[in-house]
Amino acid sequence: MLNFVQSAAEAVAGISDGATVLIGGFGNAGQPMELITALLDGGATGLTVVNNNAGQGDAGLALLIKERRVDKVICSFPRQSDSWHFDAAYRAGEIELELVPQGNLAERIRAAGAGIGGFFTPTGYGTMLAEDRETRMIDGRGHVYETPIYGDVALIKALTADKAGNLVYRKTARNFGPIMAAAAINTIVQVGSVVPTGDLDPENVVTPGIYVNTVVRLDAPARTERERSRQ
Amino acid sequence: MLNFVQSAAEAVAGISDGATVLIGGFGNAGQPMELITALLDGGATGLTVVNNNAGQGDAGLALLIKERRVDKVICSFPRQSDSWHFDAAYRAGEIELELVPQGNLAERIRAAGAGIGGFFTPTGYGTMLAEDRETRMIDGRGHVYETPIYGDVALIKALTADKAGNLVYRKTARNFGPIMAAAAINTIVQVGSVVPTGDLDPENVVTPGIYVNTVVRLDAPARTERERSRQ
Amino acid sequence: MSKGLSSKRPGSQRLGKEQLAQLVAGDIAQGSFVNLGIGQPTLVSNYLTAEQHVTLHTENGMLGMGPVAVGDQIDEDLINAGKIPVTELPGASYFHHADSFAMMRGGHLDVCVLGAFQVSATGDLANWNTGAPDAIPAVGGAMDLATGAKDVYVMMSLFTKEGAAKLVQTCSYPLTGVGCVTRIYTNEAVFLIGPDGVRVRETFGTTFAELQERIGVELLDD
Amino acid sequence: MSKGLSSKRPGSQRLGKEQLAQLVAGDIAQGSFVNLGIGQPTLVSNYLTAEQHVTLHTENGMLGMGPVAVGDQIDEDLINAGKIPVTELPGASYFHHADSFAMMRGGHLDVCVLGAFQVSATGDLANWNTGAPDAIPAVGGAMDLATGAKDVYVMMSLFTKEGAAKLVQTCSYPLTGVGCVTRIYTNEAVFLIGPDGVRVRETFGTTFAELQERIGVELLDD
Repeated sequence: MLNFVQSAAEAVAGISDGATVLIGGFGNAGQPMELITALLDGGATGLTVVNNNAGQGDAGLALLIKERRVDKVICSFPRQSDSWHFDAAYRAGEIELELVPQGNLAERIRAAGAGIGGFFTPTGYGTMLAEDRETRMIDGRGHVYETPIYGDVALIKALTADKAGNLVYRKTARNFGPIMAAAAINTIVQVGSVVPTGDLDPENVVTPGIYVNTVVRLDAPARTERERSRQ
Repeated sequence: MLNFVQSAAEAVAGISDGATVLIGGFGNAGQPMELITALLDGGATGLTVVNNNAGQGDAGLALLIKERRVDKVICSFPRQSDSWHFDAAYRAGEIELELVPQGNLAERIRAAGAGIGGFFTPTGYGTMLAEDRETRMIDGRGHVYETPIYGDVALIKALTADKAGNLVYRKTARNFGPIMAAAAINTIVQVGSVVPTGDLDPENVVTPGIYVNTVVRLDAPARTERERSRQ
Repeated sequence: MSKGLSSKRPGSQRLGKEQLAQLVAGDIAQGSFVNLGIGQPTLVSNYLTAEQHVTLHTENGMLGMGPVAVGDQIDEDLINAGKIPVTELPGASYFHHADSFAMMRGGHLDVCVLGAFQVSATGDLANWNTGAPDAIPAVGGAMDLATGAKDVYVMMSLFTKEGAAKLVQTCSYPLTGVGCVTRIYTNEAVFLIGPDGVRVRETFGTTFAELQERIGVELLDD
Repeated sequence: MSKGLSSKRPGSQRLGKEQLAQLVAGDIAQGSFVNLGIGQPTLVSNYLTAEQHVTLHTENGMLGMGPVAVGDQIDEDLINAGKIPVTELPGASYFHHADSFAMMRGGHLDVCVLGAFQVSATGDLANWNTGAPDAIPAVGGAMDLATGAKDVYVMMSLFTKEGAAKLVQTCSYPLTGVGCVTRIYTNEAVFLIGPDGVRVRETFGTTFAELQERIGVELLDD
């Protein structure tokens, strides 16, 4: 059931300890920073987080990891110049890493939303990321067996929602949002604006409302300022 | 390489005998009738056709089947009140039928375009359509192994193309177009209008030009009249 | 859940198709996303109220489908899965066939209502093929609907014209899906299929005892 | 194919990075769809001409990517795979991550240009992990790019600072993809990898004989 709430804190209130949380965004584009911050403030722990990265700088996911609220990260690119909180947790053996090629990450999330039980892909075949994995030769080409990544919760960011929960995104901020919305039981979205049902052109809806559970409108944040001031 | 041609005949000129032809449309919506008619006129034979149906009435795919130019149909719903040409060919043993649940048909076409070598789906498990198929229990649920459906050619219909080959569709006429465009080596599109590059909003492009090879603009046909007069 | 029709009325009449459609419509929870199969299930849409906020899905690529189009509303590019011209409601969205079936197959539809030739005591559904040797088979989206929706409701007459029960121990017709049906709405009774067996929720113009006598499946009284 | 640089010039100089980028750019066929990896391959975009009509893909969800954004053009929602703000060209389109990687993995990109630690004689690529025991691994889209594009061009220096050849019989670093590289552009030569082996297309500031002496892979003269 779709509901509209007034704050990020309210939006994430139902997230339990031990939940698998899909977090959208690639770089800052599409990153639901306010929802992540609310998750941090809310106290849920023992989380599995699925994101392209493993946190940057001293904000959002990086702080969740710093505070040891994340037991496991499933991502494609944890190592960055400013991924120091992940790096420290990883080297201390206090976080589990499942490293997944980015296309497999996307396709596995898509599979979860689409009811696909598993699939074969050439990506990763013959590499150490496919060690101990089921493989199959298909038309003479090596393939690796990959399984869906389901979320208990998805935290994503979109540009606009209508009152039916339909979403549109902006430029490359679309990235993981649509597939994560479909892969999670409970999809929570922060948007810049909410418009009446009927204001979005049905041809241009990217995420239909069926995939959305909770919407919170947040004023466009002055993000860089905000992140800095948090420290 | 993208090219714009002046007639449906020119558009389909390169289709060879024995080709696998993906044909878009669900009912009349999105059906590239002029391209199918041109394929009929062009003479290619021994075709494998992938479509949701197996031809209706006395036009398009039904005529291709009537003239025994189709060796095999891969579809979900061949039997209709007006599928008499398919029915006759089938009962005469002169056409092969691969019957596929509609969702498997769509997902297999999508897999071909997306580089997926095969996938497991619950649809069809335990039914006669999965007899002699590989199955697997995944999380306690029976799944059937399905393989991609590649096309040598796709014939589809869109509303508008820009000069970069980007496409937008109209309402439920979108149906199989986007996935067939991605699954075929040679994608041929009939459109109602062609606009300058830059006129389509990049947020609303449904089929990016990378999937399109040939575009032909055809005046919106008075289809019903046309079909009747053909007989 | 059912509105306007009290349960266990052995003296009352068997339901007509419209009454049955009304009963199903009343049972659909507020805010549900629903796919109505071709034929009798389509009637359900006539009894959904605005207050229910039910969103209809059509597998040829649309959410937010409105009533059948009439007159000037008819648009060749806007049809339902039965290829009937329909209309669009505010909040609608369009998507391609793979996305549409992903929605269904990924378990996002709350309810799908289908017709049936037979349903088994464990919820197996047979609704696509009579198995006649000369028939040309056609399956469409039936198997995807049967396996994909969270709840599959079947609407059917309880008996064939020859008097054979269509609720059976094991389907003799070719299956559409295994263990997928959760409810059966018939002209004589509503059945709930669960892990413990087939439960009779309510009867129309008959009694539990009469039903049990005529149906070769062990029934549980509600 | 290569423009402005004649082949086999043993007396001429080794190529600098910009010259190498220019060489690669000139080799990309008109109308191609291309993904340029992070780092050195990005330089190629500076030498693509308008007449080439090359469309750039970025795996975070865009076709028709323009040059790096400067000043007022900078938009947090419009970045490339290296998370650098970029611009949008007419004819661009946006799509989600699964659609973007489907485009790559489905074999729709004509060329992808990547850096490398090592390439083997059979086109195996190692470019994501040095195998150092204390390193935190990160793969990003490298494996998808390596296995998905029709042609994978590698740009790299031919030798490490220690003088070891990076074109090797068998990669010692962990693989990114098997048998995927079709061309290697280096400061000293261009190599074509085909079913018959590794062919030297042209050399810069060196000779075929000198190369063969320094590289432990059997080379074919063009």
